[in-house]
Amino acid sequence: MKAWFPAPLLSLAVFVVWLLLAATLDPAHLLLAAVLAVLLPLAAQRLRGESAGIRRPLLAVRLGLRVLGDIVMSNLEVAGRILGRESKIHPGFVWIPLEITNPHGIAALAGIITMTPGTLSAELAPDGRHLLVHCFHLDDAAATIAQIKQRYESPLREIFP
Amino acid sequence: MIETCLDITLGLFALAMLLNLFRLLRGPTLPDRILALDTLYVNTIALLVLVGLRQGSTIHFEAAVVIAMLGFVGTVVLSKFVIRRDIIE
Amino acid sequence: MLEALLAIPFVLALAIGLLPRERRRTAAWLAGLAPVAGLVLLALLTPPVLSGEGVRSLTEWVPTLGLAVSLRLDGLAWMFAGLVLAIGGLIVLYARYYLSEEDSMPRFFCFLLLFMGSMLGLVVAGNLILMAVFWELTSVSSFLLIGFWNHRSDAREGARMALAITGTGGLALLGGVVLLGRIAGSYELDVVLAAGPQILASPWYPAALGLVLLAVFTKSAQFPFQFWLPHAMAAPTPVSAYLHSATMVKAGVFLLARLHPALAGSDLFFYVVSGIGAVTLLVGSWHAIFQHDIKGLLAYSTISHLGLITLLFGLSTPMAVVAGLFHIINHATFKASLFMAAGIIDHETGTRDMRRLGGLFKLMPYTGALAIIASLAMAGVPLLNGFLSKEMFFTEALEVEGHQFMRWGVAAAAVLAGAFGVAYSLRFVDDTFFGPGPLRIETTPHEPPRWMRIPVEVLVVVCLAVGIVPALTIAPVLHAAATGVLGDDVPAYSLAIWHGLNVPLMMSLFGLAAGIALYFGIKRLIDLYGISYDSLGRRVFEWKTDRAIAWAGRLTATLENGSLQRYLGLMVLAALVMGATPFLAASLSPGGSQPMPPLGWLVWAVGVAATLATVALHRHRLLALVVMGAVGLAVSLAFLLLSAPDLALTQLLVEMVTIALMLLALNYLPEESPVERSRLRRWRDAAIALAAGGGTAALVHAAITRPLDTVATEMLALSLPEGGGTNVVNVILVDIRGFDTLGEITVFGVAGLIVHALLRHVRLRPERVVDGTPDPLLIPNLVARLLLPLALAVSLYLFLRGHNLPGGGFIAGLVLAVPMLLQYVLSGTDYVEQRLGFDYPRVIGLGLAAALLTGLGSWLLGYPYMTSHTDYVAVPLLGKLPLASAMAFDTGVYLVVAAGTLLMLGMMGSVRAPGARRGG
Amino acid sequence: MSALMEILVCAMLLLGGGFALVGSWGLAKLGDFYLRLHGPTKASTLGVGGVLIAAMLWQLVQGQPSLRELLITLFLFMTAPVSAHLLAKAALALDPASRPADPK
Amino acid sequence: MSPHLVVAPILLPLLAGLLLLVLGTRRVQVQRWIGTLACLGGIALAGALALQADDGGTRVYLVGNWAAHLGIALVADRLAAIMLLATALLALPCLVFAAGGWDRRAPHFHVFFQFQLMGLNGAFLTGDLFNLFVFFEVLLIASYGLLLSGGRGLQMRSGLQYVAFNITASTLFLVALGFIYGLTGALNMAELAHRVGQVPAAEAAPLKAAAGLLLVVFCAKAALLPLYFWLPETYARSPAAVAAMFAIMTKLGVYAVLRVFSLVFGAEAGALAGLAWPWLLPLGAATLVLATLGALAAPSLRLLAAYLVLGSAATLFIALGLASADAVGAGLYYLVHSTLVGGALFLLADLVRKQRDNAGDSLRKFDRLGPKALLGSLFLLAALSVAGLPPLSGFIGKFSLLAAVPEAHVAWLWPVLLGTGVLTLIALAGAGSHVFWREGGEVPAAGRVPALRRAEVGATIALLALGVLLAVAGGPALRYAQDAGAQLMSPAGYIEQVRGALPRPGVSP
Amino acid sequence: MELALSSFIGVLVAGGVYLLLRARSFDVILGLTLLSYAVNLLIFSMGRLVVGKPPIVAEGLAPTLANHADPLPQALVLTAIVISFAMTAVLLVVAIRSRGESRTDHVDGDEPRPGDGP
Repeated sequence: MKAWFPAPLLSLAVFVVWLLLAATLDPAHLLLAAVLAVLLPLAAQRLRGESAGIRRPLLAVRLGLRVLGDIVMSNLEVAGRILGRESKIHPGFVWIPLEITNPHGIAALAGIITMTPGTLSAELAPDGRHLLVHCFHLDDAAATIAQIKQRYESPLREIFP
Repeated sequence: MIETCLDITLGLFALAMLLNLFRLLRGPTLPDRILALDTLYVNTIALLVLVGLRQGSTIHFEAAVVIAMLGFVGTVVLSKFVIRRDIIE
Repeated sequence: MLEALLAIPFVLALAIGLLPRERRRTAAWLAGLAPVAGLVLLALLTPPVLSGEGVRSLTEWVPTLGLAVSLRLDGLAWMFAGLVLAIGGLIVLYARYYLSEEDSMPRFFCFLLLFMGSMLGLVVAGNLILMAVFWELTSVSSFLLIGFWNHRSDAREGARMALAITGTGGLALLGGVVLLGRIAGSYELDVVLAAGPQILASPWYPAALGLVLLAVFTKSAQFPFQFWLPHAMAAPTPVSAYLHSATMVKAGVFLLARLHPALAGSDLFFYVVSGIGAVTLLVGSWHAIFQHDIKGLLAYSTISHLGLITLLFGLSTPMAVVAGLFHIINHATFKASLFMAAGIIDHETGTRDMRRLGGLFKLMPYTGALAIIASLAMAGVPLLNGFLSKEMFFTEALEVEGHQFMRWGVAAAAVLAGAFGVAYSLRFVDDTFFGPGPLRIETTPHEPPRWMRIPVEVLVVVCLAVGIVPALTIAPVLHAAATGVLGDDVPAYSLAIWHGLNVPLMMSLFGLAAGIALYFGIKRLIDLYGISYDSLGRRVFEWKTDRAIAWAGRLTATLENGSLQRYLGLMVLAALVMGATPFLAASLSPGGSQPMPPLGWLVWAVGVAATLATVALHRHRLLALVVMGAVGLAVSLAFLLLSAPDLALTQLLVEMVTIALMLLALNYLPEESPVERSRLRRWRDAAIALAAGGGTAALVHAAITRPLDTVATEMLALSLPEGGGTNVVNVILVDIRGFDTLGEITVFGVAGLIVHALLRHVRLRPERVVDGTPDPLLIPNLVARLLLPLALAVSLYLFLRGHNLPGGGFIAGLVLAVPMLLQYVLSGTDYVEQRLGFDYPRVIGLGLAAALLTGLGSWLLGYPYMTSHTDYVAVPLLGKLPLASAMAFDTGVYLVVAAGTLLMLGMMGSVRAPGARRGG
Repeated sequence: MSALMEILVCAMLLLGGGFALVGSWGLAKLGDFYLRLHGPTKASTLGVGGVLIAAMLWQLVQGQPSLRELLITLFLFMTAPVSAHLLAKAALALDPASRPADPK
Repeated sequence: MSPHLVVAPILLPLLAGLLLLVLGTRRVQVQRWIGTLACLGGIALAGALALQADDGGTRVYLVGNWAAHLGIALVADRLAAIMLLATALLALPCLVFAAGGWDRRAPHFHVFFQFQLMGLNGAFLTGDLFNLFVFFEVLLIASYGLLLSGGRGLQMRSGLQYVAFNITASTLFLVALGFIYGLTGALNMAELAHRVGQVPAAEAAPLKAAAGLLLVVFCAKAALLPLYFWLPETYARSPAAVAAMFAIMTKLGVYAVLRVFSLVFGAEAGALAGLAWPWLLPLGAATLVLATLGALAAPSLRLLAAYLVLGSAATLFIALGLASADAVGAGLYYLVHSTLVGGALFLLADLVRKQRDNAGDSLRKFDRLGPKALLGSLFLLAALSVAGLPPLSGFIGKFSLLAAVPEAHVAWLWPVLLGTGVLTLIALAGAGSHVFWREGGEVPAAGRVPALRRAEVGATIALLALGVLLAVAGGPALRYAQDAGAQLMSPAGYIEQVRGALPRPGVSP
Repeated sequence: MELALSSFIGVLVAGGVYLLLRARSFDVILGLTLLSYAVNLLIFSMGRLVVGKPPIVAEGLAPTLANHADPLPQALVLTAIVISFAMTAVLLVVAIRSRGESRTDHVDGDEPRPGDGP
């Protein structure tokens, strides 16, 4: 099984992507999608290191929804700030120490940080243990760090052990 | 109603793109311009979808997918060049 | 038989040319065979010639041009052929002993026979063009002969000068005979000679005459072209003896005689030819007196005698023609013997300088005697052949009709030249054989080998025989030749030594006396040895050629200054001129426009602004590149809005790869362009650019506001029923105009190969190196690798449905290549190629093979190449699946595009800096 | 139902357009590169997302349900952070002074 | 004969090229064999086509079985056959010459070579204007590969100029093509000819402009004043076998002018008839004069050869400018002659360069030359031929051209043609006597100068021998060329046959 | 619309030509890229400008030019894009090789000396 599906989620993604593209549930396309779902990840696998290996899909979904909500809500906040006086904005950089070690987890975290407004992951420290984050409006660095760690990092640590 | 909304939204995006254009031409830094270009691409996606809705056709879909999927490649290579000069090491 | 006569020298020349250098004897024997065999053949051909009917033969060569190997042996040709062969034979014998060990005998005889053949061809040619052919061949082969001692600079220069002058004449001759042929309606000599009145009446007559005379005068070293001849004396003496007595220079007067019936008879002919002849006669004979080199003296003497012959032909009366022909023979005999004697002297003493010679009569009395007799013939002393023709000349000189000045002028020139002739002949005899000397000679001169002397003896005997008993010896020959020129108009003449005490005889005697007086007078009055003439003609010629070459060089360098800017600017200007010219005469009313869709202005604004910014920023290359990205986007958007989704997709994808390529290149180029110093140039270029842009815009506008009736209507209609696809663009690409696509992917594949060829194993220094190890870029990397299989899916999807909806092999190939590019960028070449290493050139080959073979499939069904076939294959469960050959073709496109792009990117990415190790 | 949907679609459209405009406005207006980076990367992305949702809803209304726009969203959300991340890195590389010291 | 004969000259080199690619680059011997066989095949195909075309017919091959005005029609007439044959005959010796060693130094040489042949053959055969562009690009890109592969130093610089110049020209080509399509709605040349003929005079200006742009493009490829300045140096710096192949490249431009402007804007073109000729005659003459001056001043043998090639293209333009069947026929004969001899001169220059240790092919420096007699005789032969001296092919070409000059132009054109002949003669005599007669420098130590390679000498001799053959067979050759000229000057038959060609029915979609 | 498009093409051509006539290889390449945009638009526009009617035939829609944009110029442009891309790639490589050989990116392979005229 592992040999055929080195990355089951990726295979699933390919399968779904194909069906979305073809916009049909035709048996022929289902078959084709299945074949591709096997072949393409296999082909790509040679380039990838190890697979992500997501553990808790439900948590992942919950996290995803939370992120979506956060995106919308804080976007409103940032929009307000953009439209407001620029002098009221206090931007700044902050290093967030990471506990998560799984590279996919780090990537996901960085992505989430970037997509949620107000923060932007700028760099992974060379040691891989710190993430440089730029904050649109940085009032309290410690609070921001804590919020990020609590809201996103800890679920990610469970998803990507 | 929906058509009016579509037109308004198109207008909003057009305005947004003009603002991107301003930044693209204005700079001042190189990343600014790259960013502006990137944003132009992103806004283009919406533009395509909107035009598609307006015309009732799905013909622009592929273009939108491709931009969404690969539009950032330009940004990546340009940034990489700024960072390392040698984009393929 | 005539062909054989002509072929013998050439065949033997080839045979000799292939001999190795050491085979001297073989070469000489073969060379001797040519004239002997030729003379035998000629003898066999003699009876019909003497009977007046001549011999003809015709072989077609280029019939559409009227060019045929048409040979014609009449009296004139027969006489000349005899001269060429007979003297040629003697020359071969002479040269056999003349040439030294260092000289390559095969090479010499090969050239000599080539020349002999060319001369023979010239005289027996029965077609004007063929005549011009052999004429040029004589120039070329004489070039080789004169330059035979090519280690000597005077030989090289002399040869080149001779070729330049006589070659020019040859091309003029070509022009002249083409004109003659046009007038007469044929190049066949028989026709042309019969068309004399027609030619004289033609408005092209002066031009034709001028061109032909240019050829004659250059070849026969007539004034003002005489200067090449003395310089041709750098040739080995047998060559000089041959070229300047019987052959090369005689070719000119031969031509004059040959075309006499067609060209002579006008005042123009009379004045120009006889005038030039008279001037040459005087100039040549006067200069001959002051030469110190024996061969130089003989050369100028040759010039003067040729002037005499030319003058005779210019006079154009039948008797003058006869006299001219007679003198041709006589001059050939005595001059050849004199040259040979000069060669013997040179051979024995090592010098030809008369200032160092003298007293040789004591040392080599036999040779001396022969030379003295020949010089007397040259001087026109009675009982020798020179006297007879000179006497005829004097007679004719007195009977010149025409302008008063001309009559007296010719008569005076005749007497003066006679005196000069006597003077230089005396000088030759006196300074060489008598008086003090020889001086500073290392060896003791003695008589030459027996066989070397024989040719001289033979010729001198001929001189004597003709001079004493002309009627028994030369009369039939002369008569035949004269008939060849004059036809039935041959006048009655008598070849006798004694015609009574008449004016010509008085002139002869006076000339003799005056010449003797002149020589001794000069010798007494001026220091003859101190005069050194530098040839003015040569100086002018060299100065002119040098100047011309220098000027040509400067002109070329000015035009081709190696500046791409100029070359491109000229192309743009040329396009502007060609595009604008039609509108000078016509104006065009603009057609109707469509309203602008609202988004159009957005695209327009982005496009125009970004274009202008690109130009404004172009010196800052990276900025310009970023801004240009927006231009590309605007163009793609324009395509999208204007109903071209395929184009938009392609443009977008190509844009991405192009930016990557440019960045890769920019790593090895300066970041900024320096300001160009010339403000003027920038303004000028801006003006050109504006004109080009404005012109293009106007023309585009004019074109697209006009109705169009296009073949595309049919394509739309046929796309689905015949092409089996709904995406008409794709059907056109892979089916209707699939052949274009085949070419296009070839271009693409080759481009990849070029990049491969140019960057393999090449080391280039990057403009700037950022220190430190590269950041692994973990986050982008993971995303990119995640994206890859999804992108592959999209790519396949676009590929599969391209026939019906936007997509297709090219787009799909790029959608495959771009995410791969991302892998290269983020992970590095080594990483990617170790894991996903393809032999990209081979994949390109496979892609091309897929495209090619798909097209070939239709041959099996009896259809033209690339006819598409679609079939439906029933598959259980899935139903019928379409299986179109166009799809297989598109697979080729897909492979080539993906592999080509990746090959380019991979190669560009794998260039190493000098000294860096791979993988570093 | 459909009227409601229509209003929803309109709202999504206008919301999306508004976000995109704000993002771009931020890009044009703000004075510091890192600030400018925030606007487009998320506001615009979200704006486009809004339009895509509107599109899907609209197609549902039209009776041609389609989820293909999800694909666009998926790719956009995957790639946008990467762009932002690299741009921030690029800016830091160009102006090392603005980079805070490495953490201990 | 098989109807597919018309397409075969394009497919054969493509097949060879991709075989070379698929087999890889390891074994040069295999590559040489593939290349040689393909070239031999090319000669056979071209010869067969030439025989076939001599019935005066125009063979139309509908690629993809689409009607000519829709799809791409290949057309084989006498002109196409002549060009194909000249290309094929030039190609084999060039390939053999390169197989003397250059092909080891230049990666992908054989692939590029085959693709260039494909491009050339395609350009000569196609009856479609856009397809002509595509094949132009195929051969151009292959020529970039040939020119640049294995190159270094100054070669790269002239390569850069060559590439940039040609890309610009191609861009202009596209512009012209766009306009022509936009104004007529067709791309097939016969169809275009038909449509152009119906354009009213009042509407003709934009189309004239488009045609003018097209003329600029072709003349840039063929190197006509003022667009030739890039040529001499580029050609002189190319590897010998490549430069020799380039002898046909300028002819391609001439061909394109001839084809397009005799067919589309030719006798049947109504308001646009005879558009190009008035430009070509004076410009061709001026180019000829300048090229000859360049030859006179050339400091090296290869540059001399380049100028002579340039001059031959200019002579061809004169022939075209006269726009009569005889003149064009003379031009076509001259074209074949100058291609073969021009190629031979480049090869010869390279042989000399290799034999003269220090001086190379310079005409300013002196050096000993090893095998003087052989090279000297070959040079003599080539020089005689190229200078238009009898009895070789150059003479027949020049003479037939002179004979075809109408009386109205004789007064100025003859002096140009004859005068440049004289100057060429002087230039060649100077060069030859310098290289082969004038010696200086040290006698090269044994072994320092490489022995002549048999392949290289053989290739040179073969080319010259072909030139001689062309002279000996001057009658039939010129007759063929003049028939081709007549065919071109009355294009109605071509137009009719192409437009009337029907696809074979019965293909199921 | 026609005017807007033709003016855009005109601007592209003007910009392209100006850059084409510059002395540095990269500028020339930029110019050629602009020119190739212009050419693509130009050829494309020769099928006349049509909004919202892609050349994809469908049932119920007569396959005529009234309902579809002209597909032929689009196919031509596709070919042209590919070819000009290939050419650009080659030119870029030649440019860097030329620079590598002569240490200058001047198109004439020589840095202009001070005092050289225009």
